[in-house]
Amino acid sequence: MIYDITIDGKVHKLNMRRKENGWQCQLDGREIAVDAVLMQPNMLSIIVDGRVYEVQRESLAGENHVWVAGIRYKAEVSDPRSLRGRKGGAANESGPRKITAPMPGKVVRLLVSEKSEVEAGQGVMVVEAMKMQNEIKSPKKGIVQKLTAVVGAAVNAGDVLAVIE
Amino acid sequence: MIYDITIDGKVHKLNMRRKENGWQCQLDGREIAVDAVLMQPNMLSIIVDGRVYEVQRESLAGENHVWVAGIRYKAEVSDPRSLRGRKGGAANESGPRKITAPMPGKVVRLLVSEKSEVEAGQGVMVVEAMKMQNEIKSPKKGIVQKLTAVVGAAVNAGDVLAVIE
Amino acid sequence: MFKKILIANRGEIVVRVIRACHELGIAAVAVYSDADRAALHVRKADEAYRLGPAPASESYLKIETILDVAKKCRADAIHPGYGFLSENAKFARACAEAGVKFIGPSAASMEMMGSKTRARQNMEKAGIPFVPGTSRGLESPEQALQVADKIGYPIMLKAAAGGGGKGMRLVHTAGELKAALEAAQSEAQRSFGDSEVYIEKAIVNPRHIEMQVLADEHGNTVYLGERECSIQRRHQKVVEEAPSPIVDADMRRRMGEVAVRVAKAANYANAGTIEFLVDQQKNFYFLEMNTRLQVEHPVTELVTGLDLVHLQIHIAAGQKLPFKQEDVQLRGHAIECRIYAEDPENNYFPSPGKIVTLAEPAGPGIRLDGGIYEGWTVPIDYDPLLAKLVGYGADRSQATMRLERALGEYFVGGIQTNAGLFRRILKDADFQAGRLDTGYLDRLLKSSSEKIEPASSKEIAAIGAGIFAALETESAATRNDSGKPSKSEWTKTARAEALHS
Amino acid sequence: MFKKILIANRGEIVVRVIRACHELGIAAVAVYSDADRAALHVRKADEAYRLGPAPASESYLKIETILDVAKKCRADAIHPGYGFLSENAKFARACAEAGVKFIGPSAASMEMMGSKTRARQNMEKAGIPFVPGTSRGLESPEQALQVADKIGYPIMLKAAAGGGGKGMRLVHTAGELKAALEAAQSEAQRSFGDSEVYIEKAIVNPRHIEMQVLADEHGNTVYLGERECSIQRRHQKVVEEAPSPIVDADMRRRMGEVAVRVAKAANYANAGTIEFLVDQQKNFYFLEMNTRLQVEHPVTELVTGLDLVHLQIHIAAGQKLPFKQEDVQLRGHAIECRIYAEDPENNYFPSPGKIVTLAEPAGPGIRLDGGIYEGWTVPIDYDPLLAKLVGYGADRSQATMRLERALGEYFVGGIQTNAGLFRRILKDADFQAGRLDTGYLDRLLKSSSEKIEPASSKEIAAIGAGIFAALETESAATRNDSGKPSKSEWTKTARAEALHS
Repeated sequence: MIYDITIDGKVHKLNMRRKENGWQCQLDGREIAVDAVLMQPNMLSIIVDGRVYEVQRESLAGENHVWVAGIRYKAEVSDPRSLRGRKGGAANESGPRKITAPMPGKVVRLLVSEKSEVEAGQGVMVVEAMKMQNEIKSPKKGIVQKLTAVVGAAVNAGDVLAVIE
Repeated sequence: MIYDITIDGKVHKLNMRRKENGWQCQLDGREIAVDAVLMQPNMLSIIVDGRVYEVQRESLAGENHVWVAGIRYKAEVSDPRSLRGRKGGAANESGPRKITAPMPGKVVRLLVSEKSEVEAGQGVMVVEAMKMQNEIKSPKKGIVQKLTAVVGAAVNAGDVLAVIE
Repeated sequence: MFKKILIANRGEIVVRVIRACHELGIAAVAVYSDADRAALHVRKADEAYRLGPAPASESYLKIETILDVAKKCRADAIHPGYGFLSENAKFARACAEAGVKFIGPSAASMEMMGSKTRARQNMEKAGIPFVPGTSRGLESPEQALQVADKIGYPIMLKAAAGGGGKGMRLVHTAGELKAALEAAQSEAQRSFGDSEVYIEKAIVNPRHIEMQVLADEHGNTVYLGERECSIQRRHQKVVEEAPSPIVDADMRRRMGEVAVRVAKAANYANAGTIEFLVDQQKNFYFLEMNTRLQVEHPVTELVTGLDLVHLQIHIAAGQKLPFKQEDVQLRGHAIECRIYAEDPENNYFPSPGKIVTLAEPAGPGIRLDGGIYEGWTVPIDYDPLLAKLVGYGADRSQATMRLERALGEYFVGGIQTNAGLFRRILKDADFQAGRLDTGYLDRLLKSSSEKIEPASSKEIAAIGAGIFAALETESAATRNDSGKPSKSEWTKTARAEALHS
Repeated sequence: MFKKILIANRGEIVVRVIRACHELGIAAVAVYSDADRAALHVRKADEAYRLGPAPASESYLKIETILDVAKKCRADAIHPGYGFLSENAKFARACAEAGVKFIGPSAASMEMMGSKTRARQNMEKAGIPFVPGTSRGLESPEQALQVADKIGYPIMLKAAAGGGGKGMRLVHTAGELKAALEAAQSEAQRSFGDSEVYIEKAIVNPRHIEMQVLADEHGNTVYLGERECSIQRRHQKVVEEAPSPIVDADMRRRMGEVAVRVAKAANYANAGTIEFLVDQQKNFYFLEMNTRLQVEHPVTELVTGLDLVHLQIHIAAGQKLPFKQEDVQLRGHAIECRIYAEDPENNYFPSPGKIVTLAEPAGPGIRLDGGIYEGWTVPIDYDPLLAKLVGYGADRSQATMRLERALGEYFVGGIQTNAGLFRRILKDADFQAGRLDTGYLDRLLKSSSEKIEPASSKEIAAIGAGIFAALETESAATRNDSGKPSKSEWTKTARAEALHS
């Protein structure tokens, strides 16, 4: 199997095939023998050259993460031969940007109105969760094109709250 | 739904229907309102009249168990309307009795031979597991009709080791 | 002794109190809101009763509903935990009137300590050292200017009914004072329905050190040593330890004796905590008294070998303290980390949701007081404290190393936690040297944080992600054979490959 | 200090030592057999290397393979754990020759203590009280009869190389002696390759109490208090505690001083344990010395506040003991339960297999040293110890209650454990009164055991079973819609109903 794997924004080429006790991997051209056992549904034990690693995975707000040695990495896996693997990509810095809810909560206050101008980092609204009020900031300088959030409404992680043009 | 439920050998009639937050149960004719939530795949939290119970289930060597408050109960559930629910039943005390392996292990010694006579409680063979040698005893007085166990062979829990006639 | 105790709270502290009840042979009753039917504190209780909908105002703060449950289930005492109704004198009084023993001080003691100005007035009478300033609400901006001039800038404006940093303003010059006073008063009015604000001299880079006291209902009061609680974010404690790295036996005795005088002046019974500000010359000033069990009580339990909740229950049952001051001996060192559901990489936003994976540390010198389990969904309605991880060792360095080891074993998957923050603190040179004050954590968080990671971690992350994808491809292929669509989001394209190739 | 330690063992003790290494900043290397690739001790290590197939003789007992791994990965020390090679003088010597520090005593000390008769000869010279009898192997039945006559029946025949009850016979009369001697000698020959058997006076209903010692390589030796280990089944310890309910300060000092003399006579370094038999008049007799860390070391750690594995490592690195005898202070009480994979309801047969569900206790006063996790398959190849659950409290009764509480929180589903046995012991009046001897557990197990169960438990079991069945019926119906057959064995007939009705 061949994958393009993006770890914290950097793309790695991984070519792997099954072998006894694990996988023979070619990572960015380098051969690595990997002894791997799935110990729990989301936990792999990996031994490479005698070194032991536990790799945990989780999905959170639409992102896939892997954890190694207490550090979280954003991970995207795609098959270079598939069409789906090619499309998409990061949002364009210069186009409109969606502001999404970073966690489930309740919109308690809007700090700007539609069509108003905002600076990068300026507070756009306040979402409350777990007894804490959290200011949601604009990712860029621009105009508030759309403000879908409504005061008092419950939101889920990933819901679009506003669009900045 | 109507079930015949056998707990440690005693049969109970359970008639249950869904209601808000749980089930309305009729157990052996008595009405019981049950607030039940499946918290983990094998664990139910039950509240009856304010009393809290955790019910764990497990399957072990072909038997189903439920645990309540640290006590294990053998549990069989059957539908009185189904054919399968009626057949089966405990082995007849007076007929031939199978001796099955109580745990996985290795047969290390036979203590009797085929066709020999054994007393109830007499050792028939020794099975080793986890560094301990465990004598498997005859459940009844009789003749060793068949000795399927072979010295040195690995056995799994539930495997038939011998039949006493 | 009580036969049945109702615990009017939620989360880890209820689990803590249930354990104490079970250890004393007492039945434990939990209460829950609709958001908490599946919570750990309900699972662990002997009995549990619904209070109402998720908002605390409709459940955990409903005095009458809670007392109704207590009467119905015949609980003979109520433990209030911390937060919610724990420092509510009205609740304590209502319990007394309902004939249910409130496990804590009297309503009168609570009221005396509930208002900071009233507490200061009483402490003044008792000759307790406190931060210079007024002990009464300010009547005018002019009075404020006079007082501030006398004690010298910087000064601190504080709401009498305050807490959690609300109604508080730091003022550096006379010019800022008037506006700050107005702002503090209006914030105090909004937050507590009481605009009373007073002045304290601002202590620069103070430590926050508190003293645990314990008093029975027969006039015996002892202190159980201090806790260093200077590591805070947004006035919220994050790491606490006992003993404090700067308190020696003499200072402990002096602080402890003051704390006992405070408690006696308040006619205090049960467990309580006297908070002090400590300046750089190690002068200590009375700040306030918390009239309940503290979140961080485990560190005191570990160094004294005592169980504070057992003792609270014994005291509430009318028993005398089973030991004297000279019997209290400290041994070793304990450090507590408050594990919150919040995302350190994302501005510490709260992170409720389903705990998909949970691996918890154990072994020598580790105590974990948790309120969570694998498969549980952390609700959005309450405070984000998930668990308290405490490391104990023969000395501070062993406690630190054990805690670090335990953090390495801890994994909460599906939601984010602040566990990574503690690793950073424990590795920090200032922390290790005990150079702490209430500004410590903000400074640490502002300093650049390099991810401490072995060179190979990223490679392993890539390989791991690839293997997860490959395993899913294989099992998706199997599942597709049986006609069932697979649902995982892990690798859409990986599955696409399995189907196309 | 060492940079990397290889732990030549498996299971919970390896996890225990790995934790100590991490707390000291030392890399930890695990080794494993084919049956243990997925074991917890491999997961927790920094490095792990395969030794060979499952049988211990082809893996954990392979001295050369282990030393090869140590050299290859550049480990500078080896911790042997307990069992396997831990008391193997040949292994200790091989380590020394390979330039890898063995964390334990010298091969010479081990050899002196490895043969019980040799140990008795040496202790005789050092003036240590031991059970009357011979200190040399019996040469003939006639000699045995003479000695037995002199010391008086009942007497005990014991294998010099013995352990685990093998080659042991209790003899009540002269008439039985000759046959018993032959049987003991031939069993000793079979089990240890050494038929040497000696005589000891049989102590009726003795207690088994042992004393922990610690010696550095500079001649400093201290004792760390005793452990009461009288609760045994088949000569296997099941429950241990510290301190012993019958040992007071004076007796502790006397036993401790004897233990130190024993250690000094053996030129002992590192952690070791001197086992004593104690008769009903509290006379104590040297029995043997265990030249390694004991399974039950945590109870000593909890009451002394020391970490024995840290200290073992420091000592092996050549450091001096960081404290003196008078600094060792006991506080509180600790009791350990050995959780075995065995089925108390089925004649204590071993119960290996997959751990489907695992709920572990935590909270105040609870230490859990485990070697298992949910989803792991306990192999059939090794000893059935899964974990050690230890309760600590201010006194024996608090430790007992906490342990009972923790056992209530413990659940291992999919395999059987002896957890229920401990509840029975902890509730037993003789246990609670401290009336223990090595016959205690057999007596308890012979006495009738009523299941202590609330009246409602059976009903709840029935309702729970019904709900599990109903939930499966519902989800089976859903799955069947999608064409996938369901596989569960829980309720065949329940599913039948769903399809037919």
